[in-house]
Amino acid sequence: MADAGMISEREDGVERLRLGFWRENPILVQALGMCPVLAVSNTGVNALTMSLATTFVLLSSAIVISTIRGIIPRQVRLACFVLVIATFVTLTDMAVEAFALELHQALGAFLPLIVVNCMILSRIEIMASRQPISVAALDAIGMGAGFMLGLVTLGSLRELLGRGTLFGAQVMPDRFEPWQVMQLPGGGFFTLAALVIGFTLLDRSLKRWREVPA
Amino acid sequence: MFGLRPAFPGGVRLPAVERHDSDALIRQMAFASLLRLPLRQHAGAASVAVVQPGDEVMRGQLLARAEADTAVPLHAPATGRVVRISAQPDGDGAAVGVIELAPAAGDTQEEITGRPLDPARCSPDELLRAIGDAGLVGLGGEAGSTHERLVRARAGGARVVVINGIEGEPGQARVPALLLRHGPDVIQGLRMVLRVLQTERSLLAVESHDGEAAGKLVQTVGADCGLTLRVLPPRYPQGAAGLLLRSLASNGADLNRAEAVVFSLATIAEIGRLLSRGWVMTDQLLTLSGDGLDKPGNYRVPLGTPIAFALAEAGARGDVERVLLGGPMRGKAVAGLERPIVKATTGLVAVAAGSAAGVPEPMACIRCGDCVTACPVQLHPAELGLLARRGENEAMFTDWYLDRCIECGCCSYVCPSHIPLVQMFRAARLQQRRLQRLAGEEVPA
Amino acid sequence: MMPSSHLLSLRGAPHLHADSAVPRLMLHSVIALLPVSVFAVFLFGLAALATVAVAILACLLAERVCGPRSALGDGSAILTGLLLGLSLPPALPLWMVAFGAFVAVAVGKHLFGGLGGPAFHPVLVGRVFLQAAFPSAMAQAWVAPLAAGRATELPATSLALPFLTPDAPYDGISGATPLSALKAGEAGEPLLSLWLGTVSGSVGETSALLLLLGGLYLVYRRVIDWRIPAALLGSVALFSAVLHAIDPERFPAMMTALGSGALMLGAWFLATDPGISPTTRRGAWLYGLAIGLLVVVIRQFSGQAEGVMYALLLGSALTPHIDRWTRPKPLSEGVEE
Amino acid sequence: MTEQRGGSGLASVLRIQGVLVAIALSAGLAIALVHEWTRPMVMAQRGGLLGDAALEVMPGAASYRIYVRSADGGLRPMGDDDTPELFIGLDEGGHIVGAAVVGSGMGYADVIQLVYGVDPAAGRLTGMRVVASRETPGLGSVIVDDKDWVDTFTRIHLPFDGEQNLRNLRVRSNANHEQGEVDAISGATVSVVSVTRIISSSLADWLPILKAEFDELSGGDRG
Repeated sequence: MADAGMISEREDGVERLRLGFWRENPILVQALGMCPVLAVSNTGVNALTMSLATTFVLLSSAIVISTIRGIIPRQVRLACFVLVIATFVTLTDMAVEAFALELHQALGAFLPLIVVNCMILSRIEIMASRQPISVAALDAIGMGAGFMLGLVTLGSLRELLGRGTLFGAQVMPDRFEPWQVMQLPGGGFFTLAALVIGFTLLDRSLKRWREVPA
Repeated sequence: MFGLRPAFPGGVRLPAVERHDSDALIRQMAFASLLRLPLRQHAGAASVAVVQPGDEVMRGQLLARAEADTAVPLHAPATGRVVRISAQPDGDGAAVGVIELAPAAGDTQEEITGRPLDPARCSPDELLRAIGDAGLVGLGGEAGSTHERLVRARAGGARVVVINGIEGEPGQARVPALLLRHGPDVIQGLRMVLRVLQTERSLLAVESHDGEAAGKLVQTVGADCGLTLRVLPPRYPQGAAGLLLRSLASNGADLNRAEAVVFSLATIAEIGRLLSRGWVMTDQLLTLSGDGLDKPGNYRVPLGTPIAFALAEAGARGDVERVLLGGPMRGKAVAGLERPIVKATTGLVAVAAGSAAGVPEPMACIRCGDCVTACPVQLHPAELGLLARRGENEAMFTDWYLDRCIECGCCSYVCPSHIPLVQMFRAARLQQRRLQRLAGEEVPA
Repeated sequence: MMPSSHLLSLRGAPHLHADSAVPRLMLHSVIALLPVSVFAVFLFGLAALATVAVAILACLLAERVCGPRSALGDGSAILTGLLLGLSLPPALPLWMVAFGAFVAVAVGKHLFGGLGGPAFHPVLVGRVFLQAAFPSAMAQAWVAPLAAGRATELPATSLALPFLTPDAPYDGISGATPLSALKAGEAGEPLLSLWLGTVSGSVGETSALLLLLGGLYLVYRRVIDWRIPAALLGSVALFSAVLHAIDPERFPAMMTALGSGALMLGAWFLATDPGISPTTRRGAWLYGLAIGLLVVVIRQFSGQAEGVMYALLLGSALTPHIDRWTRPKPLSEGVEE
Repeated sequence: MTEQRGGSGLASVLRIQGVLVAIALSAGLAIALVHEWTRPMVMAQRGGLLGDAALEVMPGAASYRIYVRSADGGLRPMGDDDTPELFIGLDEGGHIVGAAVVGSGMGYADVIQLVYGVDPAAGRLTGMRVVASRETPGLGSVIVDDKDWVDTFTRIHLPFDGEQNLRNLRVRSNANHEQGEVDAISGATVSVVSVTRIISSSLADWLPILKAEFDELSGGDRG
């Protein structure tokens, strides 16, 4: 039924869920989708909205592509993927604009730009177009959660240091001097670098910790 | 300044040279009890021994014959007996034959006399042959066969003889000695070279601290052989021929670089001194310097004299820690004091303990570019140093022209981080030469 | 008696070395900055002293934490701290000073591989970080020159608790530096006090004259390449003179443009840092010219009153390219004998 | 690699096109449906943000009508796809009490969008609110946060030269509001100048239109 080129070994969905969240984390390990990561991670709310939107687009696209993976001709598969992804992005964009105009303004052009988020296209190409719906969906959820983990951590940190608040609530002392640079793209770069270092160290020590009893 | 400017790029200004009357002194050095004469003493092919162990030889007698174009004949520096002929490693580690000669004790050691030549009456070819037979090599550092060089210069149409009166290394004082003590020899030698090349034009270049001595010489005798004088501001390494020509050209000398041929003052003087008396090359004029000597100065040293003997004669103290063949900028530190003075030796420096100590640890390159400014051939030592540290020798040659390095040491001299740049370059070039030799040997096999 | 061979030390040529060494270069730079530092303390009192001292201490601490042990002695951390301290507003909370100094050395220097590694001047990295992180403090922490009581007490804002905004308001002199006053359309300082430096401004950026003298000292000592400040100041003079000729109303005169301490500090002490400037002489001219042009463009056509800092950053980004364009062509002829 | 699995060449091409067209059509349909559904909500929200600001800068206004410039240079009520350009303020009784114009231009960091109220008859501004900006927090953001400064815009008169031509507003410290001068704020030079420039250039565009149309509009309203 499917084109021979599209068939690959069936993966374990639960394993994919785990991998996407941690070991193959799209932001902290694979460094994918850096454009929205740096641009809209200035506050926790922005980061959360962005990652929810991205996860929604990824999950819906993965389900649709996985469903119709048998009829997509190999030669035009990219065109089909982009068509489906773009549709869901447009829907998301319109929905956010309708229900949360302020958020829509804060996220600016980056909401429509989810179309070109390389993480989505790569998951569709690697997983959704080759795996049954259940695996594709679990993978999308794992990756989306991983994306959210990275982005929300980044956004919270930047908001905390750059504004002294967390998801809009004041948490730092009243006279805290905000580090304005954290709100600028440059601060995004710093924080992301620090986060990647921290993640790598944490992952390494976790591994060591796990190996000790064994 | 004062209309004079060194006009080659880079170089360094070394501490100013002051001349004293004692600089013009030349002392004759005694014979050591054993002279060791390598069959290759210069840049060229080895010569072939014509004596056997046990032979009695007279001072000036032929010991080894030149067979290749680049070889020069070797003569006995002293009357005595050939003790042994053996193969020994030379400075670069290649084996070379060495004639060991024991000077006869109590002999008067007079030079055997050949036919004195007068440049005005000899044919150019006769003179050229005599220069070859005298075993002369370039005495300015390059040390190739003077005969071969003249042959090439004549074939290349050289029109101007440039006498290089610039000390190759700081601390040397051969130039004032030659100008003041060997003036007539310089003029005779110049006449002979001009005759061989059949040209009239010549030019003497000295640095300003020797300007006075050179002026005297040119005034008294130089005018009748068309010798003009150019005094240049001091700058190391102005003695390098290519840089000297650039300096001359931009200091107003009417000079076509393609037509010029450069001889060191010492070579010209030696041609005149030897040929006009019918002598051959048996000794070498050297400046022995350094703070490890009690009697530093110019010495006429018989070829084959062990370094240890020469140093002792110059009053070496016990605390000499390092001995350099040549001078402080380019000189090789010697490992063994038994090595002999040869035709290519240009100087000897004995460094006392303490002054050589405390070589600072190299620090990181701060990319100040001082080495780039100092490099007289306009290489990029900083970049080359980086490549050398990464072991990317290939790129040093293909992209950054290491093959053009003259190893003058300016980069290492100026580096504020004390990075041994030229030392690394030498190592890289040595390795490159070995690789090429390996590749070259594999082809015929 | 003669030494025996086995006692000889072997080492490759050259056996001479010029009298220049990295610590010596650093020492001369510090000496050149002393007059302006003394003047700063005279002008701003304890505030200047504390700012500079804290900056130096924080740099040393960062060097100790991030760098190799031996590097403390080369003097570069002290120089970085001194330069940074001099470039900051006097009443800046001291915790910000320390923070910026730490960023300068830890991020600006050691993240790029330590001495000789950074593509951007660590001082500029620290300064830009502070500017970006705490713009309102950096824009307001000025004090009036020669204020009474400056020798006995610190501005209240200096002593703010770490990471907190100071309780007391900043003095908030309107148009804190002479150039920003001009930019805002206020009357400029008289030319003489501008050059002498009896004006408000960063700790060590008030007296163009003293900085100029310090720079000339460095040139005299051959620590810096005179071409860089010459080209930089020359191009600022040229471009501002041209602009002033076009519209005297809008653009300040040449001597006013040159009389900025920040420009002098940048031209003589920051732009000349060997690590960020080109290695060739031709490159030095180009580099100075480009930075000068950027300074004028940023000052006159952007929101910034003073563009030296950003111009220097952009200029040092140009350095590798300038080095490639001006790479010397090796001489080809043989050079022996 | 040649594609042979899909049967004959022609059939394969047809299949490819068919699938593409099918997907595209379903995508278009989905988008159209959602657009229909969200459009009214979006329009309501959009008018809201600007409209709230407009009410604040027109003293006495309780509601407004939104207009845009028509192709012939006059005014027409805002359509579905337009962005608001001019608000005409109405009081409780439905009488016209003022006008608010939407202006935008480059600030220090990004585009500043603002609404300012103007009374063409009296020749003065009635208020100003910045609606969207990304000025440096703590510095340029005073154009939003500094209530005192924002309030001065209710007092600024339009500057006219001798021949009743509109001059540009200017920024000065110790400004004379009667002469069309705006107060400078130390540390926020660019943002302040930007706001002033945006209003000046917008006024130059709008004042003639407002003068010409205002009487007609109010007349029509009263009539």
